Formats: sequence, C-alpha cells, structure tokens
Amino acid sequence: MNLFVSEIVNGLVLASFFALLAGGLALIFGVVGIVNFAHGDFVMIAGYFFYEFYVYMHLPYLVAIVLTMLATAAFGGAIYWLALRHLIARAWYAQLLATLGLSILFENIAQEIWSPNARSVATPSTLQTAMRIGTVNVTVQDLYVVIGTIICLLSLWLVIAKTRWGKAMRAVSQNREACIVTGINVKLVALLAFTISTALCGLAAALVLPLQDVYPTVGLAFTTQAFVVVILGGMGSMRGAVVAAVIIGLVDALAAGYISSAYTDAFGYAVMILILLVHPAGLFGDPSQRRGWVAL
Amino acid sequence: MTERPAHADSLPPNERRPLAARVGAGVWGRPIVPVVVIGVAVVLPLVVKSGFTLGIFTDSLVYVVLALSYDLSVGRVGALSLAHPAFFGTGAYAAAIVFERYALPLALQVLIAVGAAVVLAFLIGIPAFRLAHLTFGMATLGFALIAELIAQNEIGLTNGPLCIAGLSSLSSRPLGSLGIDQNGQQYYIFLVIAVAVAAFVWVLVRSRIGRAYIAIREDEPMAMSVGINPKRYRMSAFVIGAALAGLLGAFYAHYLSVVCPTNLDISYTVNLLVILFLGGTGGFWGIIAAAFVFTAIPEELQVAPNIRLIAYGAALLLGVTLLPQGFEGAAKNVRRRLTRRARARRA
Amino acid sequence: MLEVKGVTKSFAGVHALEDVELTVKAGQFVSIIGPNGSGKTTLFNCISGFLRPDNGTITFEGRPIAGRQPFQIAHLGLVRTFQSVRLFGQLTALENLAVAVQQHQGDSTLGRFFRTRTIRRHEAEAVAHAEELLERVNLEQHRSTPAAELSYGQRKLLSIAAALMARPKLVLLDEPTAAVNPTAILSIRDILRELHQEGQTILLVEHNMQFVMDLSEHVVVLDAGQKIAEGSPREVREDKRVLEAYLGT
Amino acid sequence: MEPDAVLTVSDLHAGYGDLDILHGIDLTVRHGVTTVIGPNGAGKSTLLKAIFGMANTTKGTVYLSGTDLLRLSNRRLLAAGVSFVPQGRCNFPRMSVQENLEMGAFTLPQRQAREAVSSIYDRFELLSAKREQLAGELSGGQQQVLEMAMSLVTSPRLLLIDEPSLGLAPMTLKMVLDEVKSISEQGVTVLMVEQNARQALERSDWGVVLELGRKALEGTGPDLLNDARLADLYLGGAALSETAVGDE
Repeated sequence: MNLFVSEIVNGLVLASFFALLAGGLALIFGVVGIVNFAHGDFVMIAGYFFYEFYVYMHLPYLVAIVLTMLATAAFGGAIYWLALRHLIARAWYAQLLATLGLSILFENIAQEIWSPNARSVATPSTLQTAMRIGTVNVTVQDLYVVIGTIICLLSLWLVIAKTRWGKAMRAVSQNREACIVTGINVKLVALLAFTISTALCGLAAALVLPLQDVYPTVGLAFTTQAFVVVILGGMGSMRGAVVAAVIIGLVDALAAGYISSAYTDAFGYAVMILILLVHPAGLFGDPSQRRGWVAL
Repeated sequence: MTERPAHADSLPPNERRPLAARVGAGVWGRPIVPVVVIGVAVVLPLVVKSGFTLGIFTDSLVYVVLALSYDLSVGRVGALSLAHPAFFGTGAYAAAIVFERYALPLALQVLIAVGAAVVLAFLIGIPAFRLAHLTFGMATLGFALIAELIAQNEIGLTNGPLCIAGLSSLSSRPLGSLGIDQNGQQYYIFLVIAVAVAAFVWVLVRSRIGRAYIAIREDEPMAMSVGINPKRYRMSAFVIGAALAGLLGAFYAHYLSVVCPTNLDISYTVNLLVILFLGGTGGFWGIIAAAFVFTAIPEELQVAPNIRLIAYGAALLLGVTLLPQGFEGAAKNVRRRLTRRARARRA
Repeated sequence: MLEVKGVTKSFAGVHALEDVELTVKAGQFVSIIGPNGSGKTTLFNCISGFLRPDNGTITFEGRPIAGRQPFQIAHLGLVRTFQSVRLFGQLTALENLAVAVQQHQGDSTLGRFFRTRTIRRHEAEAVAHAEELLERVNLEQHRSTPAAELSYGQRKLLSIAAALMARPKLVLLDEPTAAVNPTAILSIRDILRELHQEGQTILLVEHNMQFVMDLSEHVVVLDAGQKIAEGSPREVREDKRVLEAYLGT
Repeated sequence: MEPDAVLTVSDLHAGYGDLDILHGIDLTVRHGVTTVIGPNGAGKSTLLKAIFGMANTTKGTVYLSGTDLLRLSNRRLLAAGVSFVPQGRCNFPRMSVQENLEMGAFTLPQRQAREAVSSIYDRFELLSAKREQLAGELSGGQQQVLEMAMSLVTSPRLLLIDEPSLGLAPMTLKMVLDEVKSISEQGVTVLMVEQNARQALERSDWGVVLELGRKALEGTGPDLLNDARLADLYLGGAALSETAVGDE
C-alpha cells in the first residue's frame, strides 16, 4: 500500500512534467500546425538557462523560474520566426525532418557551449524537506511541481478561454480560412502560440531540473515522451494531452515500481500503441482526419 | 467543389528518357553508370593503402545498404518507419547468438538473421500499419525503443551492455591469396553485399511490384481502383527492407566482431533520414551518393563528432526547408530548367 | 450487369443518397446527371467501393459488392476513373498503363520479381495492349513521356486508357470532361462512342449535358440524393422536373 | 465609372498558380443583390476570391467607389468595408456563437466590437437565443446565417457571399436567401455566387452568368430566368458558345 501511494505521487509528478511538455506540443500542433520534433530540446535549453540563472548567477529560486520561462519563450519565438514558420504549409514528414535537424543542431551547439556532462541543480534545502502525508514521504519539491503545473495550466486555460488573443488561437486551430476572412492575424497568433508553448518548456525545465539532470542529448527523450502523450491524447488537443499525461505518468511510475524500472519507457509506448489500436486518432483526436503517408 | 483542375500546364514531350524507364526495355538500362561506379569501387583498395580510409569506405558501403533498404519503406511506399535500426541490430544479434552458442556456419547465421528480422518486421508491422502517418512513425519508434531496451536488459540472451564479443572477423581465402589484407578483404565483402543489394533494389523497383509501390505512394485511391491492395504492398516493402537490413546486420556483427545494444540505436535512424531526404527519397543514385557523402567525408576529415552533427542538423533543417525534393530532385529541376531554356532558345 | 437497389448513404445526418435504384445492362451506355451536390459522386464511390452504403444492395454480375474493398471490386472487372485526374506522375504514359494491369493475372510474387518466362510473356502482352490503347487515345507518340508532363486533356485520356487496361467488364467514368478544353472533349467523346460501339459497357457521371445527351442510351437524373427521372436523353431533356432541379424550384 | 456603381471590376484576369480561370471579367455591381450563376468551372468562386485578394490576379482592376481593392490586405479590405463569406463552413465549430461573432469583430477596437456584436443580436434574433451554443451544433442554415452575421459585424458596404445554399434543404435555402435579400435591403450591397439559380435570381436585382471564365449573359433576375439560353447553358441544348460540344 505504501509503495502504491508513493508511486502514485511519483506518477503525478511525472504527469505534471508530461502535461507541461505535451500541452505545449499540442498547442504548436493545433494552432501553428507544425510537428515539432525539437520540442524537448527547448526543455533542454531551458534547463541550461535555469542552471545559469539559479546556480551561476545565484538568483532567488522563484526569480530564476520566471526568468527561465521568459528567456525560453523569447528564444523559442526567435527560432520560430527565423526558421520554423517557413514549414507551416509543408507536409508533416518534412516538418518532422526539419525539426529533427533543428534538434540535432541544438543538441550539439549545447554540447559546445555547456560540455556533454550532465549538470544537476541542488534545490534550496527547504524544498527537499520531506513531509509525511499519511504513511508516505512527499517532498516540498514534489508539491511544487504538481501545484506549479496546475496553476500554470489553469491560467493558460483561462487565457485561451477568455481573452481575445486566446480565442483567436482557438479560432486559428479550428478554421484557418475563416480566420483570414475575419481579419485575424494568423501569423501573429501562431507566433504567440509558439512562444507560450516554449514558455511552458521553460517552466517544465525549471520545475523538474532538481529531479532530473540536464545534458545536451536529453532533449530527444523529452520529445519522444511528449509525442507519445500528444498522440495518445489526440494530435492538437490540449485537453487530450493533459489526460494522456496523467495516464502515461501513472503507468510509467507504477510500472517502474512494480514491474521493472529498466522497461519504464516501454510501458508508456505499449499503452500508447494499445490505445491507438482501438482509437487510431487518440483519446480526444478527430477521427475524420485523413490517412496519409509520405508522398514526395 | 473547387474550380481548379489539379494541374494544367503542358510541357512538350520529353523523348529523351532513359531506356530503363520504359516498360519492356531491358531492366539494366544504360550500363555505363553502374559499370563506372563499380569499377571505381573495385580498384579503390589498390589506390587507397590506408587501412583507416578503407575502413571508412567500408562503413559507407554499410550505410549504402542500410539507406537503400530503409528507402523501400520510406521512399517507395511512403511509410515513415523509425524502426529500421531494430532490424539491423536484430540481424546482428541473431547471427552473434547462434554463432556464440551453436557455432553455426556463416551462411546459416545469415539465414537466421534474415528470418529474425522478417519475423520482427511482421510483429511490428501488423499493428503499426493499422495506424497512419505520424502515429505509424511513433508506434514504430516505440517498438524500436523496446527492442533496444530488450538488448540492454535481457542479459541472459544478449549480455546486455557488456555486448557479445569475440565473433570471428570476416575474411575471404581467395582474396587473401591475392595478397589483399584483412581490411581489403572486408571492404570487398561489403562491396559485394552492397552491389548485390543495390541490384536487388534496382530490379525490385522496376518490376511490377515496384510499380505498384509507386502507385500506392502517389495515389492510393487510384492504385486501389486498378486493383492494387495497398496494405499488402506496403507491408511487403517494410518486410523486404527489414530482411535486407537483417542480412547486413549478420555481416556487420562479424565485421566489428562485437554486437552491442547501440547497434539498435535510434541515432542510426537520424543518420539514415539525413541520407534519404537529402539524397532524395525514392531515388537510387542520389541515396548512394548521399550515403558516401554523409559517412565518408566527415570521417575522412576527422571532424569532431558534434561539429559534424551540427552540420547534419543544419543540412537537414535547411535542406528540407529549401530543397523539398532532396539533391536528386534539385538536380532534376535544374536539368529540366536547362533543357527548357535550351528548347526555348532553339524555338 | 450492375444492379443498385435501395442504396442510402448519409454523412453527419444529411442524406447524400436516398433509396437510389440503378440498373446497367451489358453493352449499355448509361449516364448519371444532376446538379451539384445531388449525390452523383457519392453513388459512384459506393459502387466502386470507396464508400460503404448505409443501406441497400449493389450487385455486379450477380455478386454483391457493397462494402467490398476497391481493389477487390476492380478484380471483378469493374474499374473507375476519377474526376480529378489521378495518374502516377513520375511514370511514363506506358508505365501508367502497365501499373493498371498489375493484379489481373495470377502471377506469383516471386515470379514477378524474377521475371519468369510466363511473366515476360504476360508483360509483353500487356505492353502490346497498352500500345494499342495509347493509339486509341491518340497518345502513341507520348508513350515515354512522364504523365506529369502531359497536358490536362491528354492526362484525362490516359486515365481512361488506364481504366481500360484491365479489360474491365464495366467502366465507371467520373466527369471525363471536367476542366478539359473543347477540342479534347470532342476527342474524348469520339473515343467513348467507338468503345461503346465495340460493346464496352459504360457508366458515366457528367456535368456537360451536350456530351451526355450525345452519347448515352439511358440517362438517370439525381437531385438531392434521390432519383427524380430516368429515360432516354430526349425524354429526360423534356422532363420538367429535370429543368427545375437545375434551376431551382 | 457609373455614378451608382458600388463595385467596378474591369478586365479581371485571375487564377491559381500558373492556371488562369478568369479571362477578362467586366462587371458593375450596384446597390441591391447581384447574383453570379453559371455551370461548374465557370470561375464564379474565383471571381469572389480575386476581389478579396485570395486568388492570383494577373490583370485588371477592382474599384470600390474609388478605392483600388486589389492592393489591399484582408484587414485593409475589411476596414474599407468589404466582407467575404467563402464557400463551405466558415465558422469556428467548437466556439460559441458569441465567440464566433467576437472573432468576426476581431479587427475592431474592443469597445466598438462589443457594441457591434450586441447590435448583431438585435438584428438576428435567431442568434441571440443561441449565444452560448457551439457553432458546430447549429443546423446548416443557422450556421450559414451565423457566418453572414460574422461578416456583418464590421458593418461592411459590400458583402461577398459564395454559395450560401450549399448543402441546405429546400426550406432552409429559402430562409437563407431571404436573409441575404433583407441584408441588402438594409443598405449592404451584396455580390453572391449561387448554384440555385431560380431561387437566387428571384431575389436579385441583377444577374450575371459566367461560362468558362467569361461573362456569357447578364440582366435583371426575371429576364435571365426567362431567357432560353440559360436553360441551354445548364442542360446543353443549342450551343451558347463555341465551347460546347456540337450536336449531331
């Protein structure tokens, strides 16, 4: 029972991380219309930003988190405007390859700048304090991750549901042609969505960094995990991404606890493949989407 | 309903198509290019004395085979699988395991390696082909990752991260008696494999099967309406590609004399995607050229691995953004534009 | 030869086809006409296996075909063309025809690869047949031209030839004149007439009335998913309901 | 330019990519409803798209009482008083009616947008009752009305509508076309493309028939409906132009 509860806690921490990653990825796919295979690398870079702000510059923890989000968002927006927006009208596999190239580029430039060695961040000791909830130890850090994620996703939801530009993002994801005739600035909305999505990467990195080392090649693993979650949730569905993040987070944690930690990733994939065989478009996806293969 | 027909420009007929493209003409077409290429490849070891450089060319040949077999699935039928290294690695492991445990001869090892790769291809393909586009890619990636985890963790079978070592290396007595050293012998063995696989792919894609591949890739509804079963052909391209990769894996195991979980690694996929998409998916010479360019040149220049990868990444990003059809497509476009201009000048 | 009975198909609650009946006898030239959105293409897609009707039966030479896969239906000898030209652009005109004959012979896969003698004979026959068809559609001088480089009208002709490659018992032609220039329309008309005179059974969906009235023996009129009239071209043209369907009521 | 002309199109050539679809259209749109009809492939939709800058225009001019429209971005077009309701569904199906109207007012300043949306509710009672409903859950006819309403939020002088009746049942069709008519009676000039020629022409002040990218006929609605050449064009009797296939 103890093991079970503590694995649930681990699962929720993992799920929070996945939700931030996959929520951003789904936003890019839904609003911008790009399959972004460099998504995890933005998290990796954000990790280094956080390291610079927090460890190197000794900024206060919360300040470092906010600065990381801002820096990653600015960086993401710049990359989008320079390179990625040219991919919008292209086929999904061309987008996948180009962003894979971007990912390789980031990975190796990061290696040049920060060396291939893993860096870890020691969080303030107050965060490492363990609290006993019932019979299980939960660190303040765990709570921070889960609560920080919930606050962030709720405020994002508010923005998307209530504000003018948030509504415009939904509009772009639902009907691009209609946006053009109503005069919505589709290019700007896409830039906004990409920037928000990379800000989420920044938060994900800053929250999770103390639990996970950062090194240049870690991005690809983040990307594939984010894709597993987004595909399971249904491409482009933020709601689906959050639900799928919880499913995959819990499955990974429970599998690691009860079956084998060596195969953790495999269980996530297995769950994704099994669910896809029943719901080929994912849990909240649009099943009317056309089947397509690479055609050059 | 759109009022726009799909395509309405009309170009003057191009009568100077290579013979091989015509139905009923010889399969081999103009023999000059392959003869020259094979000729150069055969005399190479006589010129290149450095074992290091020869090793690089051997590696390039390995990539030629991997890329051509991978392209059957990606370029020919348009199924962007991300699991190709799993077949290569499975072939290598299958050969290594039966060699280590039962000391079977090489021919049997190769057969078993191919068999193992084919079985795995069906295991992956049957569920994965029920999905489409990106989901298909991610599902195959998932299987590839699971295969790598098995290689890492099933220590009883694979020795895990300690690898299976001590495989006999490849050599050929007849070549040895000609005074060709170990490096040269291995080079020639892979040259034979590469030529054989390239010839196989060349014949396959020009057979009726290959035409069916093009048909389902270019237009699945049209292909179905002339009686082609797309699922069957797509699966066949996937499985044939896996078989070729498995075959290569068996030889590769003996070439390195050690098989490790990294032989199944996704980093192969990244290299292969660079080769395929910059060489031109669904092509032939473009892919072969790209396999050499992207393997031999960085090795020969001894570029630091991450500088090389920076170049790869930039090439992939810029290449896909700027050259939608790869080198071969770009070359074709230039050629077409030149002939059109020449024609205009004549007129 | 082809019998469509009570076929109904709806998309998201809207009836695209409602209880449609249609019969094509061997050797007949039947056309389906109707204003935009009347369900002509939906009916075609149901017959050729690209859509599964919600209700009703479709039999071809006595065999039920509703719900079968398109390639299975093609094997039975019922081959269609598409409204927008679908060809394999990279392949030459001749190769496009060769692809079309793909599956209609019981060749083994291995045989196809190794090009056994039987295969070579079959391929030679297929090439001969393809040459013959190219000549028919006046494309013989373009045999080695990639389909993408042909003009639109030429590609339409080629796609009709591709459908004929399999020696189908019944061809379904989906708007062969759409977006084709007037001269090409005339040559398409002549080719179809000749084919029909040789006994080919043809089912046509078409917007160009002149073309339909010229060629067909029997015309079926659809409006809003329902059959509103049928008969000879003259009868249909004089039918008040038909004009109303086109101009609105 | 004629004094009462709202929109003047002269010698308009347009298409997509290398493909030309319109081969020189001259057209004067006056107050009221002008309907463009013609067989498939005649270039009707392309005409509207070209006016709204969504097709590739190679030659010709389009003036809205003195303003050259061809140089304007879509936001400028909206500001100049042109709105466009393209063919097919043109709303945001998973957003509420209210939100859809807000999106229609996207180019307006916030305060003005709020006022515009509330005046739309006064105008369309049907929508007022369904503010919170998702657009995708409305019936086809209601969605069409919503789309027209979205384009009216910016108070245009000229409304371009492409096939409002597409996929609608006969009763709904009448309702939608009546709505178009009443929009024009409130002072908005309407240029409409419509398949359902009779229904549309009965409600139009002027009708234009396109064929293969050229203007084949024009006249008042009733005149066109009684013109034998119109029926021929659709049902292929005697040739209207040299392009039809010759009779036996």
